Amino acid sequence: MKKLLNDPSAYVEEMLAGLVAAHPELTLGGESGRCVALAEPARSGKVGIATGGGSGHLPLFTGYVGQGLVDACAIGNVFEGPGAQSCIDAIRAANGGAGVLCLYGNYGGDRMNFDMACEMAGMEDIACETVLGADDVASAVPESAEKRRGVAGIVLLYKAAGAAAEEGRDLAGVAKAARKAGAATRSIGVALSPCRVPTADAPNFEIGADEMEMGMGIHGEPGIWRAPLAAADTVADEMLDRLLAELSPGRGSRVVPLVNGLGATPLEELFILYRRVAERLADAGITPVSPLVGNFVTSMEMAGASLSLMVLDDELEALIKAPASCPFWRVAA
Amino acid sequence: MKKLLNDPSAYVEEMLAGLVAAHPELTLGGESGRCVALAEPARSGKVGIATGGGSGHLPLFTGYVGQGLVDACAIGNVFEGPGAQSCIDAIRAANGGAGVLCLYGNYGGDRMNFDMACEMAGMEDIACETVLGADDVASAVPESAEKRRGVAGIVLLYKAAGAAAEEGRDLAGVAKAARKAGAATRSIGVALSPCRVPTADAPNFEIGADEMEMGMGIHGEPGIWRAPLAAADTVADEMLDRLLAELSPGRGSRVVPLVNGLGATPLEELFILYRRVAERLADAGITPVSPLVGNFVTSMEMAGASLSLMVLDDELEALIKAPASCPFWRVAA
Amino acid sequence: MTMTTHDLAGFVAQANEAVQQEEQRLNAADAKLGDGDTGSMLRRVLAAMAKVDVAGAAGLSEAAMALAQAAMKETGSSLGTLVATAAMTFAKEAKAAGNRIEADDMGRVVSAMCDAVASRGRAATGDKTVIDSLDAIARALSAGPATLAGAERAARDALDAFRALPCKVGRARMFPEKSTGADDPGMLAIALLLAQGPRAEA
Amino acid sequence: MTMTTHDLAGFVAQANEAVQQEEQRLNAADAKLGDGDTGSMLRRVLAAMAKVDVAGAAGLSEAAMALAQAAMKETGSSLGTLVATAAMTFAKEAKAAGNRIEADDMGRVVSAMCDAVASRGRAATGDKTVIDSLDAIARALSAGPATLAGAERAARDALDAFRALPCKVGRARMFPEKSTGADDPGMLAIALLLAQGPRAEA
Ligand SMILES: Nc1ncnc2c1ncn2[C@@H]1O[C@H](COP(=O)(O)OP(=O)(O)O)[C@@H](O)[C@H]1O
Ligand SMILES: Nc1ncnc2c1ncn2[C@@H]1O[C@H](COP(=O)(O)OP(=O)(O)O)[C@@H](O)[C@H]1O
Ligand SMILES: [Mg+2]
Ligand SMILES: [Mg+2]
Ligand SMILES: [Mg+2]
Ligand SMILES: [Mg+2]
Repeated sequence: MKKLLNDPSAYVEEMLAGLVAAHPELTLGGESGRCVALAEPARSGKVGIATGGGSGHLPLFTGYVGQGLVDACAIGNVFEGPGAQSCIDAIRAANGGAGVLCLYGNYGGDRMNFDMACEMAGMEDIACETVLGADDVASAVPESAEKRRGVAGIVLLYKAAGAAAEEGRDLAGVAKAARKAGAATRSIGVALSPCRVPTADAPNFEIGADEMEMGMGIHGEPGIWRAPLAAADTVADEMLDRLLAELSPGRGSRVVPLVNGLGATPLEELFILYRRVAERLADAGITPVSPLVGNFVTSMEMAGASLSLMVLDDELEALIKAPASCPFWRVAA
Repeated sequence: MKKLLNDPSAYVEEMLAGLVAAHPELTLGGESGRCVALAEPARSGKVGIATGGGSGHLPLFTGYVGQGLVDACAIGNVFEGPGAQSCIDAIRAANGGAGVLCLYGNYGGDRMNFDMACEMAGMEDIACETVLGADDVASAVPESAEKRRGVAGIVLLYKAAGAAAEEGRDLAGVAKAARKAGAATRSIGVALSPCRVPTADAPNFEIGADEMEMGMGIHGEPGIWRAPLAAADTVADEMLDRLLAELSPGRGSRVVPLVNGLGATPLEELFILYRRVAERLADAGITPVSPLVGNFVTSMEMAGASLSLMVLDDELEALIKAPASCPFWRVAA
Repeated sequence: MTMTTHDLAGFVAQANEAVQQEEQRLNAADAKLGDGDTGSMLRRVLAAMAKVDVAGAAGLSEAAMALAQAAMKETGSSLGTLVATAAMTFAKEAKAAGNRIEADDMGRVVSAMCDAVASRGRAATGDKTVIDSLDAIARALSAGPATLAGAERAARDALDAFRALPCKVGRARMFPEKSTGADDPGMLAIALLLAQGPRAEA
Repeated sequence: MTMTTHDLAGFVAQANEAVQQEEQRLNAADAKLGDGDTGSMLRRVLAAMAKVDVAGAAGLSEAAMALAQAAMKETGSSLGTLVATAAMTFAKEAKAAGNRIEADDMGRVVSAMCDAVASRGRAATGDKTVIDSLDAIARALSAGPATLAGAERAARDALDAFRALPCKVGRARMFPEKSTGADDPGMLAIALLLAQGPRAEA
């Protein structure tokens, strides 16, 4: 887990400098200096969408600032929530006068800091709503689904909420669309190897040479079980079964499948997983819509993958298919 | 280097099945069963572009089949050239009656098999031209530049040739544009860790825990030198210096910089490298145009990066900026 | 005895020294069920707080506010944000008290900090978090004598009492069988950082 | 003595057995300056060739053509493609000779194979590749006696003679100082696979 970096404590600042240099459509600013927004200011009258989270997950979070997606992003240190100042910076940048939806993953630090920022925003008369990504079925039992962490599924929530905002819905309407998207989305991941946080001198967890851990958190938090590394089809089945058990899409349903790489797993292997997912969905009479296979949400150089499913109705399907574009994802018109 | 796979010997077949399942705009076929092409057949009258190469480098090669890029791709086993049958399959699929440019990396096996396929194509009255990607400055001295291997720079050649074909140029014109793009492009890579070929039970090379190897080949062939892992800025400088020394773009020149991840290096670190590249280019009075930062050409889960530069004139700049789209890259209209 | 900005500076300096000793132990406690960063994060946060010119501040409230801001700038992690919340609450209390906090006020002050942390963290006593430590400390200080030694003892007793109970917040709640018998990293941090603190009266 | 499809099948079977012994040695030779796959690739290619029903083919030419196709289907690597090229050239020669190849024809046949490989590989004698082995074998067989033992000796002698010279093709040419003194993996493969082959006259 060797790293190409200069000063570990400058990792995030230097990464952001490179990001905005490579993407002139993005701008870095705010009082915190930790807010990425579209260089062209938020369209007046459109509901803004602010997100944020720790660094180390690119393209998440910053990479989804774009048309039809997210308007601004607060950036934390590696694997730590964004500070309250960067959260209010993102809310202000996203604000086009019609209020701001704060849409981010359900992690303690992130929530606390966005809560503080929303309180400040209230004092500035910026109306805020909050929707949390909480798609990781491995992070709490279904009965406490509200306690679940957010993982790769948030990308689909960005897409749905972003399209709703682009359509001109009001804040309550955009928040409703995001909540509906969240209710329809579940994820689970499998980790094969650890990663190393730049300031640490050791990997963030240990795992046997022939082991994998199902449901492990994206920061290396323990998962549901650890077992010998299984065949890709077995891993795909295990993940899919858990998601289908919760979402129970019937024959004839339409779902968005997202096979996501955690960092070091080759795209080739994500396609091998997707092959099985597509096969199984076909067997169950479920139609995959706009499938996504790639590195959408990573944990630095962790090896492994996650699977997300979003069950569509007509409204969600239209939102998912609406045009959008950001540095790392695009849906053509 | 744990892998998510089923049978190692089915790796390529299963990967391709997943790829075309996830991308219905692509189709897998040919007599070899190892040819990926646009589902919508090549536009009649347009010069076709066929490429090909070994697997294990996604998004290269298959991922660049798309509008304004490549029409068809021959697929070899992991790190082996494509067989002659898949090469002729790709040439046939790319053929829209105006001839086919075979554009691929300068590797022995790839060249031999495309040569055979071009001989067969000649018997079928398909006119073929060949242009080889040979951008890796570490793989031969400037005096034998024609012997150099192709690495990430080929993506820029696809873009230039694809745009020229889209414009309606004839075969000679498209080949000329590709050659001009090649002459203007240089790359160099740095490897930090090995990868493992699915059928092997050990990594493809060994490297010390604190070492990096400058100029190492994408299959793990020895590079220019091996040294203790340096700071990102030092690595960027070393790569940039070698490219600038060969290309010698003057003050006021315009270049496309491509910072490419080899697989396991986080996007964050590619941006840290790009930050320095952008700084250095600015100091040299060189303007970066359409910079690319991401995983464009990989070696499975190898850690490391490569830097490519293409020096632009008006013609190349127009070709680079022309609209294009494929599963892994898009240039907006 | 009235609390001064010097007392506050001394408290931060001691905690900063302590965390340098205890970093790995805290990381290890967090690694059992969390992401293993409690110690390293606290070390960074306390280093940033220790750089604040606390003793030179205009008053207790300004000093505490500067500490809160330093913590907030350094991290957006759960515990770091709660540390900042606690410092901000101290600042508010000090301001309301005209910058004069007596030892006998400390029970009430820590109780206010506990409430603020619970509300920010959306958690409650009994969840096995720093809230339970703060709650125990507030009760001990209110019962008197209001000394740092008493606070330390309360934090240790709370740590011991909660060890056998399951954790109810964060990812750790997924594994009641694993959290039972293990120290909550935040509670452990409070006990360890107070233990190394100055033994003088607060 | 006239060569039969049985002789060809036996030759392939022996080479297939030999490569299973020598896989790692060939990989190691390639790993010095190349990508370290010569042995594993050849093992796969020869296994595919060994599955062909060579002895049951209609004639020598058909048998060799089936071998070439099996190799081509299996790999697009440099050496694998050259093996296929050589087999295809053998097929062409056999066809031209009405499927009758005598021991005394073998010098001419291998010389044709050598030319085809050189033209496909765009390399020449002296570059330190399999071309130099084929060239040496062709010359030895032409000079007579045309035996497999003679071919093996020629391959070994070529390997020994070229060891001290620098490699001039592929990535290895970048490191003349490293390739000097090292065996070319392709030349080594020919020597090892012939060495384990049947000692009967070709
Ligand atoms: N919502 C919360 N309410 C109260 N305390 C909390 C909360 N979340 C975390 N904590 C405390 O913080 C500690 C974990 O801190 P830390 O590891 O720094 O946070 P993170 O979860 O961001 O990595 C826990 O042991 C607990 O005492
Ligand atoms: N262009 C060429 N002409 C002749 N022989 C070649 C050529 N390229 C490679 N070879 C032979 O093939 C051997 C390398 O084979 P192998 O490792 O299988 O190929 P690859 O380079 O595709 O990995 C070399 O040692 C050399 O003898
Ligand atoms: Mg954390
Ligand atoms: Mg090879
Ligand atoms: Mg933690
Ligand atoms: Mg090789």
